Amino acid sequence: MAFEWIKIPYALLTLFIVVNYGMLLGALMQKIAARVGRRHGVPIWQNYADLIKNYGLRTSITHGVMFYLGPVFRLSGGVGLLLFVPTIYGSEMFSNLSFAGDLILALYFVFFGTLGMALGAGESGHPHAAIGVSRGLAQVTAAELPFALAVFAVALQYQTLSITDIVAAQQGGVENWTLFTNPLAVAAAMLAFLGSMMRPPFDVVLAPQEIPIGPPTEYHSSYLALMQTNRAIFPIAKIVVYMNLFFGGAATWPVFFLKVFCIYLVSVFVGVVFPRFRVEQSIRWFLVWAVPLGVLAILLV
Amino acid sequence: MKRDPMHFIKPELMPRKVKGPDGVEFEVEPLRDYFCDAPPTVQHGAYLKIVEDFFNWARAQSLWILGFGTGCGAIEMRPLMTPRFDAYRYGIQWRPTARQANLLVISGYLSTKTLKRAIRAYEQMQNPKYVVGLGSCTINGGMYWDSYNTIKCLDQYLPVDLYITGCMPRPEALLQGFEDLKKLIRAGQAEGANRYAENFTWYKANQKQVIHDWDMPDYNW
Amino acid sequence: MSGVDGLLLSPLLILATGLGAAFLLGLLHPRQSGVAYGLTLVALAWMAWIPARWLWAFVLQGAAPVEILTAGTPPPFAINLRFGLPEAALTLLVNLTGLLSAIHLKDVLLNQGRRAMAVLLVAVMALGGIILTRDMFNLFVFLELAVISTAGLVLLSDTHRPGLALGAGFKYLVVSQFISVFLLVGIIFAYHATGTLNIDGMAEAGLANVAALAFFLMFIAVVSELKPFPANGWALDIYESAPPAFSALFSAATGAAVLYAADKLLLIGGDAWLPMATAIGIVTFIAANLLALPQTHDRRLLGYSSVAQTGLVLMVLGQRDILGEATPFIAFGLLVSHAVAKAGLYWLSGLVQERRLTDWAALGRRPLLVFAFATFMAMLTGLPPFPGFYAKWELVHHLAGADRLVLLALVLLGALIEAGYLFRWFGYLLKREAPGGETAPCTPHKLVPVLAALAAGWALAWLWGDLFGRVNLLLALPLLFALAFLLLDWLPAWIKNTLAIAGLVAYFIMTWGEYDPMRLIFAIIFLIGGALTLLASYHAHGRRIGFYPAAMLMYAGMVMLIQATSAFEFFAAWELLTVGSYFLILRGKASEPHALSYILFSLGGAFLILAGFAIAAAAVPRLDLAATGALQLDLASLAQVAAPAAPWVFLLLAIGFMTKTAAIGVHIWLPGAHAEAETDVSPMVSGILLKAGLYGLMVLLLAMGKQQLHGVELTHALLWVAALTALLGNLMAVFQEDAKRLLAYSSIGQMGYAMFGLALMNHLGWLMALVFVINHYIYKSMLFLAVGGVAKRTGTREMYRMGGLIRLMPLSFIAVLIGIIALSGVPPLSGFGGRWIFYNAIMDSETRLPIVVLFLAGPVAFLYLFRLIYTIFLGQLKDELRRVKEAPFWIVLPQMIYVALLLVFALVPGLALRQVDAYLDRFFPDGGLRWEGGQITSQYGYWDPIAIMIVVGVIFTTLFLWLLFVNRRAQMVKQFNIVFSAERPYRPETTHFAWNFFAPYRKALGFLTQPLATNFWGAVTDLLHTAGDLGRRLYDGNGQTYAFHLLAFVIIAFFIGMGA
Amino acid sequence: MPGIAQLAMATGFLLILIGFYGALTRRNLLRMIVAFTVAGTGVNVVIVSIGYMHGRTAPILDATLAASDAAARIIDPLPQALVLTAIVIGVGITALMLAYALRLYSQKRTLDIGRFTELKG
Amino acid sequence: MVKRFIALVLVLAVGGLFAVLLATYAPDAELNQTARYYAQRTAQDLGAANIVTAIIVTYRGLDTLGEVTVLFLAATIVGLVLSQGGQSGTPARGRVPVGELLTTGSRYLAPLILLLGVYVFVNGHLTPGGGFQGGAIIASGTLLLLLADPLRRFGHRLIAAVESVAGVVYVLIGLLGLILAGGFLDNRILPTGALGALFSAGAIPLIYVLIGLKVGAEVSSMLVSLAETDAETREEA
Repeated sequence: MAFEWIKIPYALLTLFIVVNYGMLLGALMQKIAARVGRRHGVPIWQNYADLIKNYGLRTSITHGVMFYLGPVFRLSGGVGLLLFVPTIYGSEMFSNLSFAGDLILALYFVFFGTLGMALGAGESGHPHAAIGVSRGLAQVTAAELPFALAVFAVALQYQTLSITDIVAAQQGGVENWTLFTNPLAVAAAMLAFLGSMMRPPFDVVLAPQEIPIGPPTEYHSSYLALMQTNRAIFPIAKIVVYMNLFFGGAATWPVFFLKVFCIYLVSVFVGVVFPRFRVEQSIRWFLVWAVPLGVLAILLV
Repeated sequence: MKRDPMHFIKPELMPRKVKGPDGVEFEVEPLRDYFCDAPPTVQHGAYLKIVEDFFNWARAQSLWILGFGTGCGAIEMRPLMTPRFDAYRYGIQWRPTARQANLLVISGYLSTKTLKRAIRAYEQMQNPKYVVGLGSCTINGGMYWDSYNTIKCLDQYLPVDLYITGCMPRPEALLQGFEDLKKLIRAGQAEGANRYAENFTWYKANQKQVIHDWDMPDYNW
Repeated sequence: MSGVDGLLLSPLLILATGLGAAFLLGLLHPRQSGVAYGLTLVALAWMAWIPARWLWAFVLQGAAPVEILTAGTPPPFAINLRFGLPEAALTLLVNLTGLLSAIHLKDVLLNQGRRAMAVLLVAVMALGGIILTRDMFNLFVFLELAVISTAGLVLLSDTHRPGLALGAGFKYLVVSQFISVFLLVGIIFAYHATGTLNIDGMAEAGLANVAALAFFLMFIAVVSELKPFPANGWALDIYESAPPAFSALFSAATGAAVLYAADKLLLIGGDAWLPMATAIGIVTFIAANLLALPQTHDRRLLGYSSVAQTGLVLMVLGQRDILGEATPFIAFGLLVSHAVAKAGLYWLSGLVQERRLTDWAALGRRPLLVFAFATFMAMLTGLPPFPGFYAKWELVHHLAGADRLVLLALVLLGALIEAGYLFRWFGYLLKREAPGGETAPCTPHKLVPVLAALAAGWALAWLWGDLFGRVNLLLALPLLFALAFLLLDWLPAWIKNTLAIAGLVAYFIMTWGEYDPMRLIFAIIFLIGGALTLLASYHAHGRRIGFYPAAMLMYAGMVMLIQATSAFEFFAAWELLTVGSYFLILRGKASEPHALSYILFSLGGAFLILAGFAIAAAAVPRLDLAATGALQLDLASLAQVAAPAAPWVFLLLAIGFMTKTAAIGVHIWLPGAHAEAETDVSPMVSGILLKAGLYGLMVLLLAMGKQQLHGVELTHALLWVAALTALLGNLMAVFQEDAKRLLAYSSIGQMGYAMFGLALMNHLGWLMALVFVINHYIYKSMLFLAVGGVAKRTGTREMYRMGGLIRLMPLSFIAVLIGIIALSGVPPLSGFGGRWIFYNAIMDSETRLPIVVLFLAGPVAFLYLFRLIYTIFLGQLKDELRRVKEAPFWIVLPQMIYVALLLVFALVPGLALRQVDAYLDRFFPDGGLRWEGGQITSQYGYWDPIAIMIVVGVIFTTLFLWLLFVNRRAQMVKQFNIVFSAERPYRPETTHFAWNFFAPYRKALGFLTQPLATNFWGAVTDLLHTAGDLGRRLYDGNGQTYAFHLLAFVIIAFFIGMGA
Repeated sequence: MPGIAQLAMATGFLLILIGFYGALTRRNLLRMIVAFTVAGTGVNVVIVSIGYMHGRTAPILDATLAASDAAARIIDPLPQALVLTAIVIGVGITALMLAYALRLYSQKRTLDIGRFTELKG
Repeated sequence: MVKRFIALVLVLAVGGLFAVLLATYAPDAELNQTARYYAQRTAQDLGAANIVTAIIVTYRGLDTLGEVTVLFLAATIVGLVLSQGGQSGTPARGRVPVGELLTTGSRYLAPLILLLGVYVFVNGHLTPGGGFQGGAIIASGTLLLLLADPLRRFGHRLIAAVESVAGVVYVLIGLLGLILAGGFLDNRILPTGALGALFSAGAIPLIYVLIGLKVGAEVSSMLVSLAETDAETREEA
């Protein structure tokens, strides 16, 4: 598992694929959500247009160094999370830079982006940004607990912390997936997944009207462009972790695209139906429904 | 500063003496300390025409409107978000903050008080930015042509790229208007921001002539 | 033989000079009071010189005790006086106190005339008589002499209301009448039964049943002189109204003499009467301390304290049967500490105008007097290196050896209450602002006794160290280094700082070879870490009186802690660092109540540890009694503690150590203590001191391993406590408005994590604890320094009053940024290492539920960390802070060093952890880590810190360069250029969202942070205070009531005593 | 049959009890002092009664009592020596208490012990 | 009322204690060892006829020294207490004129009382009585004089001088005993002489004279101090 120079181009390739897939998948999901509202929905390439427009904007302002670095932290968090987790099982090409750390690294690297973004938003001086961040952090403590419990249950079940070993243990047929061998853990994890995807039941952080899109309210032009690239990569990267842990990982790219789409659909499916939770409601919801599942998962593994 | 009714400054913006934690007294000048007063500058497009056209295509395709309804036209903009007219299909989206918007729609009559807010919102948007005026009120004052506190000709205060006529144009007209705007953008003629920067003093003079309690820097970043 | 048998040195001369001088004074003319005073001093000096010379002969020249016969006839038929070592020591104590009191009373004596001097001389002579005489009736005569002279001396009251003293004197005479009746009846019937009046004669004759009643009367009379609990109202009135010098004499000298008389009586009574003496003694000790709590009058408080100490010594005499030959060492240790300290405090009270405790703040400005007060207080509460400490150690060990645990508990409880009101008083002295009045003019004659008592205190400390046999604390190099700073306190602060740092580093270089890898980590943190933190102390100018001795005392304590091999050294070091840190914390401006709660919890914990060691020493099978001595319990031999006692020892020691690491329930002292301490003290106390508690837990767990108590696995319970501490510590930190309190609660949380690691009892659990120890030291010291620097510049610690300081204090911002990234465990930095090892450790831990609590505690850390950095550095800059400068250089420098340390530890954790990982294999064989090149692999996963840092670094820089390229011409704007829905923010204060930052979170999880522990401990203290108030109502000031109390006491003692 | 010694001792104890009861119940200082003197006398009576032996004479050697047969004919001299000291001490303390009572009276114009309760608690 | 009841209970309890003592008391048939020693050895060792005096002055000399100090102390403190009182003495409310019988009687009786006192303490070692009794008699003489003429002033200086000299000499004799004879206050520093003679029993008579003078001086100084409290004028003691 040592580092070879060839891994860099392979990683960039994975990155390229995932960015584009993310853009398209994002637009597709928006279209699906629109169709639920009997609207036609945005064109599939809309994300590209928005991205290029934002990169193309000629002026921008900055509130200070930390404000300037916020999006950089955010995007490097997304890219890092993607690269630290092997996307395609079995292929040396697409095991990215996962030699650097195992499941724990992925679990904690999620916070790298969040922290950076929070600091950037803080520097903007906008009260709405701070309110958004405080809601986001408050919600994430409750949302992360079931996921951590699920991850721990899986680690206990397979007696390993390295993602490739976990995926290896789930090969050979659908019945070997963690979904079926440890359903409680997967249930807890999926509930936690809803909380982390910023979709309506739990999107009080980016509430568009109440606090104009929360933390990124002061971000624009190229900063926003970086964030949009991250919004393309980060969900996919998170879903890759879920896929590897709970849904048997992907041996080939088509399987990868299918599974990612299905997992993403879960959050969209729930998102379009439910109204928005307040922070204490979402915390209570997680502690009442998701955490017991996680605890059972640990005890019964 | 005697309280001249014409140039009234709110107390929180008046310069004041403040004592620091180490006991040193110093003067705080809010208008100078809290706000950046750099003037806007003309921004040239990309060097290569092909790149600029490409960017213009992207700008046209993703028109982010600032949620800033002033007059009666705002009610016409709501249906665009509904399934029936669905502006999203054309890449049009509403953004709550001026930073991220690039299209300001002045939807109807504009009182001097609202003009001050409109100017601030316009100036907080990033170059290139476009202004669309709805209805006759923005063209020549419309039915308020002789009112003492409405803006008769929007063009003197903000660089307007497109007017959509109608005493209040229906959503279809709006969509058509936006299509025309897209053509302008794609053609590269929607350089309102640069026009504003070039004759910035003229615009500013007109604005100050109408807005009396001018207690903000010339260009609101 | 030893040149002491000349007439002039004959012990009888003590009495003769006293009397002769008293009568001679009569001859002098009233106007020659100067000459009279000179004569009195010479007489007292000579009376003190005789026992001193004899003591020298006894101790060094091995002289034998001498019998002095009067009237040339053998004892039973005439009065004989014995003069052995105890008598010599006691007479020296009495006469010296008399001499110093005479000096203190110079002006009172001069204007009262020669009669007062005569009364004083006779009083001192009478006490000498009580000690020397071996005849019962003669003892009665000298007792009556003492009573009358006391009543007379009380009248020399200097209080502006002379009537008070009269009332007290009369009450005393009323009570002494009753006592003399009982004593006389007792003596005559004892004479009738045994046929002799000589004490030794009576002892041989033995007292059969009838004579037992006679002995009871004699014994209860002498004990009533010792002011037992119900019947001591009169004594407190005397202490309150008498002149301080006399009270010193009354409490120190009379107490000692009558105690020795009681000891002689117990000789007669034999072992049957010991339980009664113990019972009276312990009841008096506890009750007097309890009643002292609500006192506000300083001399009455000292009165209660001296009554309590006399009760304690009586209890020790009562335990003569189990203490055996250690009785003199313990009894004298306690008695001498009490006498010197109480006399010193009374003489000090002579220097203060007002009589309220808070008025002693007037002494606050005199370092020497403050040092004297601290020494006396330390002697009374039995802190090292004073005699009381050794005595308490021996006493507790013997009590545990004889399985008298209730008594042991009561002694420790009483000592804790006493420590309570004494340290509260010391807090008033240092922190309350002095009332207008200057202290009484410090004329030399009032100062000399205090300084003499101070010198005596420290001399006794050295003496008792030698007498203790094993280790004399005063010879320990670190302690000497700390005390040396006392002498250097006049130097400017920066010189002392350089000396301190040099000392710490030098000591580390000298001793680092002898530590095993685990202790080496602690040594590095205590010494090198301490030196680093001391760098921040360069920012202070002036002399900083009292800072360096206290700091060095703490560091000395900590170094001796890790070098300790025996239980005694460990406990002595533990108390040294507690005292040192208490004085350090007390330096904070508003830190008085918090320092008090800190010292009380620490001392409570220390007493638990003492009890634990004592029970352990008793339970260790005595194989090599002779070789190591009964009380030389090695830390290692904790393992062989026999079964029934082992879990209890584990429980006691664990709770004791956990009071220092602020586990939940005993954590309420930490926030106040760490927040209110000075800028450069907070990092020391929080970053370094908490590790002492952890080290204690490690030693305990290594020695005793897993213990079962009533089926409950104790390490399992520790696991739950640690998890709860982590969660509640972090949760409480989230809702704090004060930055330093936030960091203090965060320390509680981090300590919870470390304790959790220890409680897992597996290889990686301990490694995680050590990583946390290192990490926590680095980032907590950095954060405390940063926040301290900001607080110094902005003048406030409230976070919502700061904001937007990133432009003005960039270096502090960088330090806090790195600090919070490390603390939150986000990958590139070292916090992640701790978390990674934690995950590997819990993989094979058998209990799973506490882990759920800890998982919740993890993300909560993000909340308060973001709140810390956002509310201080980001957001809106307030008007008054616009001209704030960066934190002083000397506070920023250590922070930058810590940043570098963090990065190095993040990149190459192996540097610190590799040896200790191998060392841990010895205790936990399986589950170690493999360190190949950059990669660290465990049984389950792998982690490559260098690779992570490079990958993250590369991604970050490329993206940053891409943003720079795309976003070249960004326009720098000011704080109000924000999209405020097309409006303009009103003022910076209202636009900076900081107050009650996590309001929704409080609605969701606020119920977990109810102040249960604070309410509980508040209730305990209120209970003690109300008990004290109820008790005080017993003394209604009426002489007759006191007589009732005495008779009731005699009757009750009779029924209980004779019944048993 | 209770001998003279027991009779004397009983009266001595009775005097002590009367003295105690007087001291405890009387509020006037002087009456208390008198009560204490009574108790003191009681103690002295008891002490002397201890030494009494039936049919023996006083321990003074003179013409009628030769030094040789003193051991057989005299009563126990020691209690008498002790009682002398006890009396003197009793006098000393009583004098002191009287002086105190005088000063207390001169200070507050009252002899009621209940009035001198400034020092309490 | 409750106080009386409690007092009664307590006193009865103490009474019970004493009752036990009384019941179990059995007088000795024979002298115990200490008394027998005194009976046999006093005559030949000390040569004092009055055994009680021998015990008081020599055998238990330290007690007596203590006693004397008690009296000295009491006198000093009474003087101190009263001198401290300042002018708060009670105003002399119209002194009752002293009866003629008392004045003449006292003028006649005083010297006789003084003589009797001196006789008692000079023959202390022979006949019953001794220093204390003699001193008390002298003091009663002073009391009589005071009663006769309350405004009579006694030379405080004289009384103090007598008191101090007696005390110092007493201590010196004690020390002499230590140097010359067997121990402190041993009376054999002077020849014990013939039993029953005036100058016999070594230093005992000398000590008793000193004690007599001292006790007389002290008790009378106490009486004088008490008397002076209600006198208007007070000269410094």
